[in-house]
Amino acid sequence: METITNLSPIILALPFLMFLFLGLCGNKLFKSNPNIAGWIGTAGLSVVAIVSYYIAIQYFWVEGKGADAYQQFVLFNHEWLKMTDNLVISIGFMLDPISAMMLVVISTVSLMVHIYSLGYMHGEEGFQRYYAVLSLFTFAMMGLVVATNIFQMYIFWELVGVSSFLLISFYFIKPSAVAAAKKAFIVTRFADMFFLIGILILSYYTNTFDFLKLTAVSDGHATLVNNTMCGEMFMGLSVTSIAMFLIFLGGAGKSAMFPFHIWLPDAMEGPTPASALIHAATMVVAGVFLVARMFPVYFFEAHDVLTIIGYIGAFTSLFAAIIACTQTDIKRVLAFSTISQIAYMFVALAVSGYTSEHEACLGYTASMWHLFTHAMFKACLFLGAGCIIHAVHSNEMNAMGNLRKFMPIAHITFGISCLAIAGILPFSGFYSKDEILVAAFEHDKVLYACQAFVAGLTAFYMFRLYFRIFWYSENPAHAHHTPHEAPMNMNIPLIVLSVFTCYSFFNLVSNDSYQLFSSKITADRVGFELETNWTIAIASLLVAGVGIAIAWVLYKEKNDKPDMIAGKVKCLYISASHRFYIDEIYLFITRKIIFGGICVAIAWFDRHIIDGFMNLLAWISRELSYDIRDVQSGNLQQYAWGFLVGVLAIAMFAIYY
Amino acid sequence: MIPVEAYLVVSTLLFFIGVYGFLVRKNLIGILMAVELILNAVNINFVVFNRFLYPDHLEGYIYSLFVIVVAAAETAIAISIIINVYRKLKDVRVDSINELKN
Amino acid sequence: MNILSAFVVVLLVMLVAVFLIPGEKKNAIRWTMAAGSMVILGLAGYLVWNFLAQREAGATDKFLFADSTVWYEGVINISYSVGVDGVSVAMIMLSAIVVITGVFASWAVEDKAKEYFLWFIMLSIGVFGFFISVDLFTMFLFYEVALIPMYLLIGVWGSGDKEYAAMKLTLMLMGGSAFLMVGIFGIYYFSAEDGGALTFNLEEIAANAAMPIEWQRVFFPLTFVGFGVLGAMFPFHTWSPDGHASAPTAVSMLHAGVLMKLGGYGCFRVAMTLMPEACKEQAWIFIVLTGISVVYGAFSACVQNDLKYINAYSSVSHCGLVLFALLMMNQTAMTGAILQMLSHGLMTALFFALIGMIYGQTHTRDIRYLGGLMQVMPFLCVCYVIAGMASLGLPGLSGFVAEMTIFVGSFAHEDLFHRVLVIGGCTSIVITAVYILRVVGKILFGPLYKIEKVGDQYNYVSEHHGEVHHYPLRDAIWYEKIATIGLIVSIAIIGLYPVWISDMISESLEAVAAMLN
Amino acid sequence: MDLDYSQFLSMSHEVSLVVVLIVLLLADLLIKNKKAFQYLAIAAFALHTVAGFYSYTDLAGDAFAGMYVSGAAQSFVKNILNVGTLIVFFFSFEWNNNENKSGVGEFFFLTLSTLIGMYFMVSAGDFLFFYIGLETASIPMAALVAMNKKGTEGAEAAAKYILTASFSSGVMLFGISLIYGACGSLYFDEVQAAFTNITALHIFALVCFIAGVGFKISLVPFHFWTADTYQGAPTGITAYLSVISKGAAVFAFMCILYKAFANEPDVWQNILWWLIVITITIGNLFAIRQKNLKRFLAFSSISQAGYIMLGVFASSQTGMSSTIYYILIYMFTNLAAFGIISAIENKTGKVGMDDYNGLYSTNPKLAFAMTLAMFSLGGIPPFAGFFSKFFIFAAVAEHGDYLLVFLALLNTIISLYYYLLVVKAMFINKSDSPIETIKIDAMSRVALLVCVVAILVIGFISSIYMNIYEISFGFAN
Amino acid sequence: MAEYLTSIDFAGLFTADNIVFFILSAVILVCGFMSVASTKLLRAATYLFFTLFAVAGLYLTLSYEFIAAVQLSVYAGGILVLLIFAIMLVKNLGTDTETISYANKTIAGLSALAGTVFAFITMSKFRFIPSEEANDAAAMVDMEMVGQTLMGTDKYQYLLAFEAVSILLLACIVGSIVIATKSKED
Repeated sequence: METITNLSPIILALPFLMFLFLGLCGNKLFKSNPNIAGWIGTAGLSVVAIVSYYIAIQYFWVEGKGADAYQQFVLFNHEWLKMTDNLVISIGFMLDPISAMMLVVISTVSLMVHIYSLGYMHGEEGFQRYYAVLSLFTFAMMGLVVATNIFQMYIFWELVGVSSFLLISFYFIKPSAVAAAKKAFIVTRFADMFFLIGILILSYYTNTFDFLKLTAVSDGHATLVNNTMCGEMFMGLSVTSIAMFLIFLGGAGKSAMFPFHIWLPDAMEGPTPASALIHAATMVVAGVFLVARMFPVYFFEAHDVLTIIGYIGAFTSLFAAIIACTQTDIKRVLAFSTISQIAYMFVALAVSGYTSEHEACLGYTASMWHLFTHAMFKACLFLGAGCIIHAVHSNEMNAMGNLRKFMPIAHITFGISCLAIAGILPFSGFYSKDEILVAAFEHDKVLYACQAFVAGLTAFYMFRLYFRIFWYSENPAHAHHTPHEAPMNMNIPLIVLSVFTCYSFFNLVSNDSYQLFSSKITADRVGFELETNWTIAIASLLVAGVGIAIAWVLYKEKNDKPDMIAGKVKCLYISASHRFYIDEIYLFITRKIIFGGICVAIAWFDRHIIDGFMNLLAWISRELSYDIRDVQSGNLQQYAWGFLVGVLAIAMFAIYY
Repeated sequence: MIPVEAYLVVSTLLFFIGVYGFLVRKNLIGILMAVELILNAVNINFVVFNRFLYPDHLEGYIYSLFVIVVAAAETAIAISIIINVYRKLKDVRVDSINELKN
Repeated sequence: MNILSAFVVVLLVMLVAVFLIPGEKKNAIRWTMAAGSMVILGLAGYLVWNFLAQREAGATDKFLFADSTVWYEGVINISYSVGVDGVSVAMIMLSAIVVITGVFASWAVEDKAKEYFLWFIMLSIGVFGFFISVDLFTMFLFYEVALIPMYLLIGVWGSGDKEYAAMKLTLMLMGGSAFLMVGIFGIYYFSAEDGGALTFNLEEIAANAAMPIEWQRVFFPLTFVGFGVLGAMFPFHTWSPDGHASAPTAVSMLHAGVLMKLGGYGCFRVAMTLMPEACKEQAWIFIVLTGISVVYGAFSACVQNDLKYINAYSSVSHCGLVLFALLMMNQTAMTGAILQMLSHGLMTALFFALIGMIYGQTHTRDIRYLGGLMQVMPFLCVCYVIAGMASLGLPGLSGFVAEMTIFVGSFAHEDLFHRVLVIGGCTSIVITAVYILRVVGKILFGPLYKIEKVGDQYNYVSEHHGEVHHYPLRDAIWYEKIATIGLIVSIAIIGLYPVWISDMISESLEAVAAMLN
Repeated sequence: MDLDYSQFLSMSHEVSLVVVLIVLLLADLLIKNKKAFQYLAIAAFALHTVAGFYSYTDLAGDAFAGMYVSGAAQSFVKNILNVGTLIVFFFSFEWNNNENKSGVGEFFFLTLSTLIGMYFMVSAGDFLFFYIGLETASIPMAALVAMNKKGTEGAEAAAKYILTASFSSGVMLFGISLIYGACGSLYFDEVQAAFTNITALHIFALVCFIAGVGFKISLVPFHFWTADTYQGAPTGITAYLSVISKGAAVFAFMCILYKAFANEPDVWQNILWWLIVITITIGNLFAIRQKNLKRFLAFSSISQAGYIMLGVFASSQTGMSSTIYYILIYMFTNLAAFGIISAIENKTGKVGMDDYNGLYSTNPKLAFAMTLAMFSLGGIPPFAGFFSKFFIFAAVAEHGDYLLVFLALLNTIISLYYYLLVVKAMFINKSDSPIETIKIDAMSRVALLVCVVAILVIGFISSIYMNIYEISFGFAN
Repeated sequence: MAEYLTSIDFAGLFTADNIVFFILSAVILVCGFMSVASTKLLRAATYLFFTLFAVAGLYLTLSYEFIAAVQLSVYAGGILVLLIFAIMLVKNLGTDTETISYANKTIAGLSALAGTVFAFITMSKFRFIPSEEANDAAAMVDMEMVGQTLMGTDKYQYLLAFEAVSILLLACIVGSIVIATKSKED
């Protein structure tokens, strides 16, 4: 235990110091050889990864298990800002099953991305800056998941936001990248505002920020919240529900849930490895993590919100999946797929029970599991896509085709990951997705039906992607510009991540690994025995198979069937390829209404009415000054007349007033 | 006996005749003459008040004496100034001293 | 000598020294300024350290380092009284930082440098004098001393429509002080029960609490509005955009960074502390006004095209937040308000410094005609991004600390209406992000615009009345770097480790907050 | 009959000034060298001024059975007037040497005559003596105004002045005669006793009297002559008129209101309230657009008169002390401004505000002094003007009329605007042909230095105001 | 009204004193008015002379002989002569007729009228109580008393004013000379 406690600060401090070091002196020190900066960053992150693994392992297998449940350790908690005696923002380190798992996820993906970037970003202007920001992101993400209080989480929440901004705008000369960065930041910021308001409401009633206090459960209630907020109403709604819904909205922003999803596809303007890390594996699941963190409160005190989350998740996953089917930019396809998969996780949480007594109690586990597996295969997909883009210098599907012969490693790893995301046995995606479907089935058949359909869609569009890239017909441009395999330092991460994807092969060795998640990561931290529901598993396999088959038919080779089908459902196709015009609606609201309407009106009002009033005062005195100039006419007798009238008027005033 | 008010009526009328003259006279000397009327009206007041109301002391009496003296001094200066104006402007009409204004 | 008076004395010595140096020896003047402001900064640092040490040792007086000398007596009781509590210490520290960075930011002033620095020192005297005073008269005196140099500083050394702006700023601020002065008289003549000795001493007035409520109702709004004008409270804020836009760099820095803080500080120290009952009654009016300020300033900033206007409106928004939080009248919110003053002072000074430095090279501040500066002057632009991040409340920089303390504190208000207003205020954090990113995206990022590259040299090309100008561009020079780095370090220190300063401030506010509740 | 001529000896200021007058009359006959005569005159008057300070404490009480009243306050005011007059002499040195060569002796004689008239006003204990003082102070002034031989302005100004002055003294006399009729006496103390149970007649009389004195102080609407006369008069005389004459009149007015009309303060306070508001506002509004600096300062001095009257309005010991204090500071400040204008006018003949454009680049010291004067007039700390304004407002606030304070303060914004216009002209405006660098004579320089030092330090020396407070007798009740 | 008229003792009005007073008042007012209304300045001066004369007469009826004498000698003998000199000195002034616009006259007249009415109203509010000694011999003033009053230093004696006015006169003489003497440049 002591070792863990002593090591834990490294996880936060090292990336932060790395950020400062690379950010402040990276440019100067490594001017001649920027790669050194990359190596230093990677080395630093390796240390972090090792420590994270060590801590996670120690926690799960040695220290964590208490009498009946996993314990929540606060390894350190430094007072950072004291608002009142009770409302204290601390920077601390909380170790519990989900944070330990997240440590593993983040450090793994981050390390892989660090290594990968050595090759991918080689020679880019601002290489040092890139690594500095990666370190910053790692720091922020680590801080987020180990937060001991909701405000610490908010702090790091903002920090991941800004590092995301910096990475998206990495190619700041490109206007599209700048626009995407702005969009990402502002949309998430907008959602963060709700998060903040939620925190304010929550802390106003509970008078604490502390997760341990907020999520403490006894007698089927989140005690503190129940005691302080139960029965408080605002405009006919339960205050608890409002607060928890607002907090969810914060998470929805980061996790790109409808209607805040618009920033994520654009965010692909950033360097691909950064997209893999931030916009696929880690940051975007922060929302899921947030809901998981506050799960007891949601479950016991705001179950209605949980239901809403479920439907929002289901809708988003369907919505994103449909759009994904029509996109031609491979990173966008992946982005919509990410949205869709994260929505899955939300659905899983929404349908979950708290303890094994409740129905669908495996939802929570499934959600976290899916988070884990998704992080790995999606990172792998993105990195693979990076290799491809690196090779063909384009994001568009049309520039690709039949790449399997040029890039075998990318082909295999990409294929494995596609299988995983499609939920094909025996890859990791199958297990996690299956559990989600089981939970949904147990809880709500509608959700189940929706999610099952989405599973089919997922399989379809992922294999559409796969076939379009690696099969299909060859792009004639390749004749004079042959795509080639990526360098080793880019391929190794692909391989490592695809190994993680295949981890279920370990199941063949031992049943323990199948129970890995259900025994350790559950809502009540107690653990339960997981049993495969084969009915549903087979059903979902079938659905996925159908999806793959359709993709096979349509995209294995160049043919006119896809266009024909698109022509049949033209309306749907066009609106889906335009992402259902959500961006346009946003643009209309921001440009026309907020900027063109409110801001311009206020600015006008300020210049012409408020300032105009001040100027009017000045103008009046000036005009008055000119108007009365003739009083001083220079005529002696008028002076005397004024004198006389003055005397009379004053006398009358004094007498009669 | 003639009441004080009767004298007051005379003096007040004279005073405002003087004021009227001051306001309408077109040249500076005429204005100066109007001032003399005003001062005479005041003098009548002082004398009458002294004579009828407060005959114990000669306050009003002496005051009117001094007013006469001061009026003389004032007139002397005023006339020399008017002559000065005439010398500079070749004109003593009120309208002519209208350079300084606004 | 009392350490507090030392601030004023050092500045006076600087004033005399600069006065005696002949105007041609510009470098001598600059280094005198630098040395003097270093001393000031040192004094301020020593003050903070000593203050904390004394509090640690258990000093419980409201004002430490107090000292008082009778000045006028009998007919009117004025004394030169100084003393500081946590709030004023924070403000003094802020002023010292901004002054020294301001000196470096004005290093490039060539035209009438001597006079410039003379007025600059005068302004500083006013600022420091204001913060150390605990006597209402001397406080007011220093307040006005700080205001008037602005006229010449803007009028002579400014740019654009400077004469109009200088006049407007001066008149509006003096208008505010007209309100204020009535309030001060009211406070003085009701400073003691009938027959007691009248006093200008803040502590004694607060202790006597002799002003009847019906008079408080009259004088509280006067005093509050009086200071509020300087605090850029809606609808008395319009001097701020014009004034800041026209002022020379360091003057904008000092004005937005420190001088506007006089407003908030005065509202708190004079209006609210001395007339608590009326404050409780009328707070809601001003809360609504300042709440409008917060959102309104932010929205206005979104569509401005002049960098300084953007920042000026952003100041309106941020300073609105200061008063907003003060009026919530609980310890946390007020602590947040003071932190916000501190934070806004530093970051807005940084903003204006950077804008000045960019403007000095491009000769335009219009964001429509700028683009891609990041490639040309990376140092300045990175600093600008940092400033922007501080402004939009990025954790780790000072803005976050202040805003969050304000929001949490204000939301603790027991009245629902107030809490709803706080939620309205929260929207500003989004709008702030919008206008900050708009600028960052427009001028720093993106491809070069109107900038040509000749060899290694970038030139800004501007057409003016058919004439084409080529202004060479460069990155920051050493003195500019000192100024910006100094401010960024201060912002980061507060942002990274806020607890000591927030505790220091919070402690001093305890009694006031208790009284106001 | 008991004739006690020794009473004249207690009028030390007046006697000493009469001695100076006689000396100058003789010297004018004997000394043909005008410069030497000036030195002598200034030296003699300086001696008188210094002597005035030494007679400061040992005098108290009345002479001539209450017709002449002298106390510490009166003595102090006379000393202020002396110092101001001395500064005016310093500033006029150059003008006397060049343009007024033929009338140097008369200049001094007339100025000192008016000064003695002001002494009488200040020390009056009776309406008759007051009236004589007032006329002595104003009639020879017309001659002084007419001494501006350049152009027609002097003549016009003098004509307007003397005629309106006689008109206003007519009105005032009418008022005094009615007061006499109603109260039966002209001694202030007896009027005080009788001026109760007032009727419309009392008020009418009072208003006529206020109008007459208001003319001297140039309160609106009795101010019309001010601008024209100030503009036309020689600059030294303008300074003298705007400061010394006005100061004496205000003090005398205050004494009369506080003594003779002490029983019915509400009536005249009510009147004064409106007069002050109108005066300040109208003065400011006219001053805004003036382009001639002398005329500009004339309107500024009208509004300043309004501010001075605030102290009178306050009707208390504080009111009186702050009035005297205001006069003191206003004197130094306004004299500094006029001194600079006069110096520049003597050298270049320019008095337009536009002529001052870019003055700072050529004459930094003059511009600096002018700036100080303008800031002080505008009431900007840390200059003396701030303190005087503060204390005078404090007096009104003590009296309880916060509304008046507020209105006056709002007006300071307008006044600040036009004072800043001057500063702007000197510092900010560019000029193709700025006033060339000029070297002003030693006398003016000394006087200017005195004024500037006074502007800078008076406020900080608290004993000045505290002493004035000690010697102020305040409201009779 | 009728009651009021009957209450007046009309017969008592026609005493010698009253008749003299009426005549003098009439002269004062009519000539006063003529002196401001006359279009020729010399005529106006003449009317003014009559007015001054009549005022002196008024003083005589009040048995203030000394002041009547001063009035005659200073005003009629001094001031008026000065005025006439001035009129003569200025070319054509004595013979020019001046025309005054009706607007001017109306405004001035109305203002003066308003003043008069107002003054009457205010005066009517006050009851002047004649002293009981007003008809006594004590009210008569002999020269010795005047002299003592002018030269005494007690209360109600005016040595100080007498001396003060001498300074005024001296200053006025000097002043007049200064203005009237032609400067060398002229």
